[in-house]
Amino acid sequence: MLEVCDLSAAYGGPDVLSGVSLEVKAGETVAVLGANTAGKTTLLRAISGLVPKARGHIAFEGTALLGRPAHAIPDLGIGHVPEGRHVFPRMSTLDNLLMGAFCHRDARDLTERIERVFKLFPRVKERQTQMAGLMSGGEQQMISIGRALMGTPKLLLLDEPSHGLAPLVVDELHVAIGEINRQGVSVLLVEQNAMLALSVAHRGYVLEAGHVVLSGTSDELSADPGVRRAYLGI
Amino acid sequence: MGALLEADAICVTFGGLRAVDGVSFTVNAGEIIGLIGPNGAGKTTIFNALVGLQPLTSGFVRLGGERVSGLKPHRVAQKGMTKTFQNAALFPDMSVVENVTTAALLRHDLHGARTKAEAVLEKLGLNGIAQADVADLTFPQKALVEMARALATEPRVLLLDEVMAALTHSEMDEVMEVIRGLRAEGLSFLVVEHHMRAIMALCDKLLAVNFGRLLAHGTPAEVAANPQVIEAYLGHGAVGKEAAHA
Amino acid sequence: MGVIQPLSGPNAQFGIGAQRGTELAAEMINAAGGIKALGGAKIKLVAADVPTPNTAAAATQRLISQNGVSAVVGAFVSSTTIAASEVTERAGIPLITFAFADQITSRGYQHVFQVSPKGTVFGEAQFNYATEIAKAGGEKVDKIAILYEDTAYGTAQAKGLRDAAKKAGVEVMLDEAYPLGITDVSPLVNKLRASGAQMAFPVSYLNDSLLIIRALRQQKIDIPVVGGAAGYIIPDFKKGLGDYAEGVLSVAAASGDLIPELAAKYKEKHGSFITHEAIMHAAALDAVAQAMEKAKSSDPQKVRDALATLDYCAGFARGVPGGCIKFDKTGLNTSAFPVMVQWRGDEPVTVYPPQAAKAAPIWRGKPMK
Amino acid sequence: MRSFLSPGRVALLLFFLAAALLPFFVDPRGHLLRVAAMVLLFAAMAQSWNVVGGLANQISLGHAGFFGLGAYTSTLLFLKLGISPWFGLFAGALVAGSAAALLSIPTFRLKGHYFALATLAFAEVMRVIANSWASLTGGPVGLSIPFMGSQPAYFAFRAVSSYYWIILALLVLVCLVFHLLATGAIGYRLRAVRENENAAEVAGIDTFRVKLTASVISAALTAVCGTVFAQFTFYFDPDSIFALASISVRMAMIAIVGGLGTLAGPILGALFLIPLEEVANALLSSKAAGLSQFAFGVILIAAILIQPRGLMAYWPKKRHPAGSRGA
Amino acid sequence: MFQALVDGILLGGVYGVIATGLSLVFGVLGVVNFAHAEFLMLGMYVAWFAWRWLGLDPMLGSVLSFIVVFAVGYLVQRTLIERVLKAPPAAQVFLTVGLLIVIENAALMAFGSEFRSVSVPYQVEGYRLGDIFIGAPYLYAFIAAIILAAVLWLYLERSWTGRAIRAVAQDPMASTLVGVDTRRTYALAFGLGVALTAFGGAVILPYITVSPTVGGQFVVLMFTVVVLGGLGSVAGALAGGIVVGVVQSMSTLVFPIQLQNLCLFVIFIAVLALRPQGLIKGA
Repeated sequence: MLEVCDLSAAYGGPDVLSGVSLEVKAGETVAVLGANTAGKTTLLRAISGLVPKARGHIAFEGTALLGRPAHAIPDLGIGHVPEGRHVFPRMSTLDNLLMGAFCHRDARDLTERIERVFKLFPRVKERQTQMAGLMSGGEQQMISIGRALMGTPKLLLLDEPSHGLAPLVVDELHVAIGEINRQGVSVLLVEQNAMLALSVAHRGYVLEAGHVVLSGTSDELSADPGVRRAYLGI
Repeated sequence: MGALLEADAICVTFGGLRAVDGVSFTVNAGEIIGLIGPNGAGKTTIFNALVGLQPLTSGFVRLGGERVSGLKPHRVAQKGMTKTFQNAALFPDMSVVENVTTAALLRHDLHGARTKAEAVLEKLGLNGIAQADVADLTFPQKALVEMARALATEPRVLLLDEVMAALTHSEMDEVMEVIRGLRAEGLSFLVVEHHMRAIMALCDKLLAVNFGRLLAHGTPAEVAANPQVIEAYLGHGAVGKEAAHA
Repeated sequence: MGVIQPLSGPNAQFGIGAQRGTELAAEMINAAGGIKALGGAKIKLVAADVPTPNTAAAATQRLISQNGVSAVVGAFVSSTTIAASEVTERAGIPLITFAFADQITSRGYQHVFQVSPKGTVFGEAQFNYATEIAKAGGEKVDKIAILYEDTAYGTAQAKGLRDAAKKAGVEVMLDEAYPLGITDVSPLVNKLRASGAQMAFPVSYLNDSLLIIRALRQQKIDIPVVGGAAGYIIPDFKKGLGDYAEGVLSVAAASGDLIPELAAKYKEKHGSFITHEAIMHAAALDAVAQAMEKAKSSDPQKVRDALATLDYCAGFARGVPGGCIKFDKTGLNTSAFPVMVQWRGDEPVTVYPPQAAKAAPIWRGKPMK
Repeated sequence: MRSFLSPGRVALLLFFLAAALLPFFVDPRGHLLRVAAMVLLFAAMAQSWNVVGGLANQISLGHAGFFGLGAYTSTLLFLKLGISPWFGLFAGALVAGSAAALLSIPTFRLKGHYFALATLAFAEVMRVIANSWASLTGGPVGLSIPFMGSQPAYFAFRAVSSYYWIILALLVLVCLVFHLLATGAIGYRLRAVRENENAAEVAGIDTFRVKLTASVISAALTAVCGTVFAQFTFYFDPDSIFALASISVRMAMIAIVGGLGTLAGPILGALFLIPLEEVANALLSSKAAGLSQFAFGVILIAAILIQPRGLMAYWPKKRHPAGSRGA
Repeated sequence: MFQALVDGILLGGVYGVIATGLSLVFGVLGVVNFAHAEFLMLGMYVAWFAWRWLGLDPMLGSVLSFIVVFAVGYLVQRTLIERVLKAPPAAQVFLTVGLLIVIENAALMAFGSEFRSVSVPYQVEGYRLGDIFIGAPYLYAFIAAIILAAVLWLYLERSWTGRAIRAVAQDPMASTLVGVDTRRTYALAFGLGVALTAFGGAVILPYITVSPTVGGQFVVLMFTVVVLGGLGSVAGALAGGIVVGVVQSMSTLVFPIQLQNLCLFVIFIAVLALRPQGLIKGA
């Protein structure tokens, strides 16, 4: 479904990604792990067309993505939940969700799509008229994911969804991500929280300083002492 | 009081959100203390609060027994505490030596500051790139130059915010060697670092934070074995059933 | 001959009118054979745009040293003229202007000539003529309002008004300056209404004059308004106000009906009636030409001397009330006096004082004898 | 900076030499010399602006306020108390410097657009005060420098060349001050503040004091230019001396077109723009009103779009010509 | 007193709409458009010519002003402003200042310097409520301004493009991620911003004259309104407009009219210094 081949990227300075290759198959959840500056976020941004200087090859269902304007990518069926959530702070929850369907603004089933999001995140429904910027981090994360789902993506890019959230909320999200995947959406999940990510994902890649250093199924990676060492130094 | 740096129940609130919530700790002369915690735990906010970039909502910071909370950062620097920035906030239109000279002006006239800057660069092994434009530096070089700039203010306590991010293992070893050398001269450090390997090897003590609160403190081994810390890092499930979260 | 006028910026409208006057005068002199004493030499105009006083000094200097002008005519705006005169005086070049701030000829300068009466004299006339007309109409005025824009011209004329009112024992109920380019005059009109004044004397350029008249009409205030030249007597006043212009009185330095044949020529050329700034600047140019005839030279110093002793009562000088140009020691035209004009149809008509009037004034709709 | 005679310095010295020799080759009372004097004066004004605009990267649109304060202070001292403008010059600098210090208190936190707006309003306040306070300032009529022949002790001369020398000396002085500021300790601090205020604070720099110093010096120099301008043009009024377009913006524009934050930038900018404007005025103003100003605006836009770093960017140089990257 | 209050509110409503455009441009593009008042002037000229040639009342001509100036603004954004969106503030400030000079002088060359004014029947009419007089043109302009403000609010709140404009203002990156073309939205917002101001210019034409320099009279006023309401806040600009109108009107009760603007400037600097985010917070 998604194929990334020999991807390199830089923001003016030295390469942040160099020669990264990975793939996501239909129906899969794939985790990308790595330390803070390993290049995980850049990888997702490159897929979404936000890194103008990316080189290499990215294909989604056979369509080449590099060189395509960023705003034309969601329409292909890729939803991106950015790091730091990036909800529209001075819009209501409902307007935030509606913006997610911007590519499909003429679609008739908008109410149904909203209902589906509400079903996934009942808490969002309770607070649908509130300004998104005033809500808690967890709620914002749910809005951000819900917004991406409004575009009925085939592939969902999730960038650090558990970042800075309380454990209970992380649990909730974790369940939701599994549910989304079960509904047939492929997921590419970037996480620092390695164990959480691997517990949801089928497979995973470990990035270090812009390179893929390890890859394998979730079980393989969970058992790998290298992963533990990379995170805790033990 | 023996402690060189003392944080006493410091709190920082951003519009209702408690980013730092009653954190207390001390740093003694010649100590290297590590500050660890997942992203968004409040580490950088703690640093900013210590040096005066971020006003405290409550609590105190004392340096050498003297209260420094409430002072502007340049006054704190004059008292002997400064920090580096997470993404190397160098002055981009200046050369390396100019960057360092600017900071050395805190305690020297222009001529003295130049001499001081050269000495600091020499000490960090950066004299080869003294005349280079900072825009042309690699990331590790930038981190070192920023450390040099901070050292040029002749601090007693230096706060390092992820200087080793994106360094290779051998580069990391070099930087750690430099830090140890400086400690031998009596300088104290508080370091935020993601590379646990470096932190474990470098620090005398660790402070672990999450959600703006202190989770644990103690020797690196103690802290690394603390179930709460492991959970904060790896997510629960990683430590098994015994780690029921509170 | 140098001509400096504001051709761009907020006063461009007046500058362009004034420049057309000087062009007409020059054409007529040239058509009549140029300066005869200099073998029929033609007058050549060198124009410069001086939108602000800052540019005036530089432009005047350029005319003097690059173009070697014998004299400079202009500018309409008082402050610009003062700036230019500082240069001409130091260079020993005569400057003839219509601008009427008092300072122009009160500095003891030798090379500055003012063809019009001073601003304070205008203010006095505005007050005196109006009260006299009112008196003839059977109305005694003892409370007035003065509204003026805070420019050199406005403040000078307001001072004349104030002093004249004091002399006549008339109470000034409202004495208010407002910034040039005021966008909303309703506070002004509110104050006017509250003041209980019987007559209002606004001194302003066009924008504000339109706003004031309209606001008065909106609020149904029928206090007579006696304008202070500038905005009140140019074609656009009528264009802007339409029928509401009819009957509005204003003081003026000159009026086309004093020189009907020259006014007709101007109208033929430009399609609108000749404004007082056009007449006065034409007269100024005419006076310089006469001075050259008299001096038989175009040397600035000799032209200046000839101007100082000039007594010229023909051509465009007849358009200046009093009919002559004759300067006193300070450079002020002694024979000139302001007139009162009143809008009749598309043009203002001279209605006061009687020795210059072409028609009787109308006071509150009733014609006077 | 190692060798004293770098090509840049040689060019600058040659420029000053040529400027010093100019009066011997042109008519000493003529227009050309007047234009040349204006070039030098505007270069000095732009250089004064450059201290704040270039070194501290604070975009001021209100320097006409200081310029006018200088002109008014010296002229009023002379007219009311008979004090020579030579002393008035320093008094004006003092008044403008104090005004800058006062203005710094509410504006020092502001950056970019906000700072530009606040300074713009400051100059407008000055203009309104000068216009309304007629008993002191003469109001909208403006002030004339009385004509009294040649009296060097009172800053009055017959020949344009005398003013020219004074203005040239002023330019040299302003450039010297700029150079000392740029290369001295405060220059380091200013550049640091410009590039990253937080990092500068942490590196021990009192950012408020640094900015205050720069703006006071800049204002004082601008005021001196104002006094000289008043003496040179003999007349000014509130609208023209506090003008946004013809003073504040032009000062900034000359520095920007020449090269923001560089020593030679304002000189280059003035050499390029002032004669261009003069030619445009002489050729175009009688043809179509507004054309010369229009051209002026087009040049400004073109300069920003084509080379935001100014003409100095075309000067071959080994390293960065301290650009205008802000934080 | 009440008279001044009513005058101030009537005036302020129009100021609000005029300044809303400026605020919208800043809010979405992050550019302070120093040339904004020049689009007011253009709007006034369009309405004037519509009155002269087509016999349209300026209240109707304002729609034409809106459309024409929108097109001009869209083009200006795509050709000029777009190129400095990421440039340092200095470049943005001077680009728009250059634009100001160019537009003003282009108008001077095209239209001449004379003051033009429309004449419409209600121009000299007024209403009387007890002791309070309301000039008809002021009232009509106020009503037009309120209607436009309501339409704008509906557009921004309810339409897809309106929502997209708000989204881009709040988070351009996230907007791109949901498929909004930010470049197009920027141009749309700029066009809309200048068109709003042009509309405001057209509806005040019955009580004001237009000339190439008319923009200069509104520059500081506009910025005061916007800074008061919080740069970038549309609702704030409307409220700020009313506040400025009332302050301006009330200040004349105490101070000479000459100092009317001085009061504004002092407020302006004080607000910038104390609360640069504006006094009135809003969406």
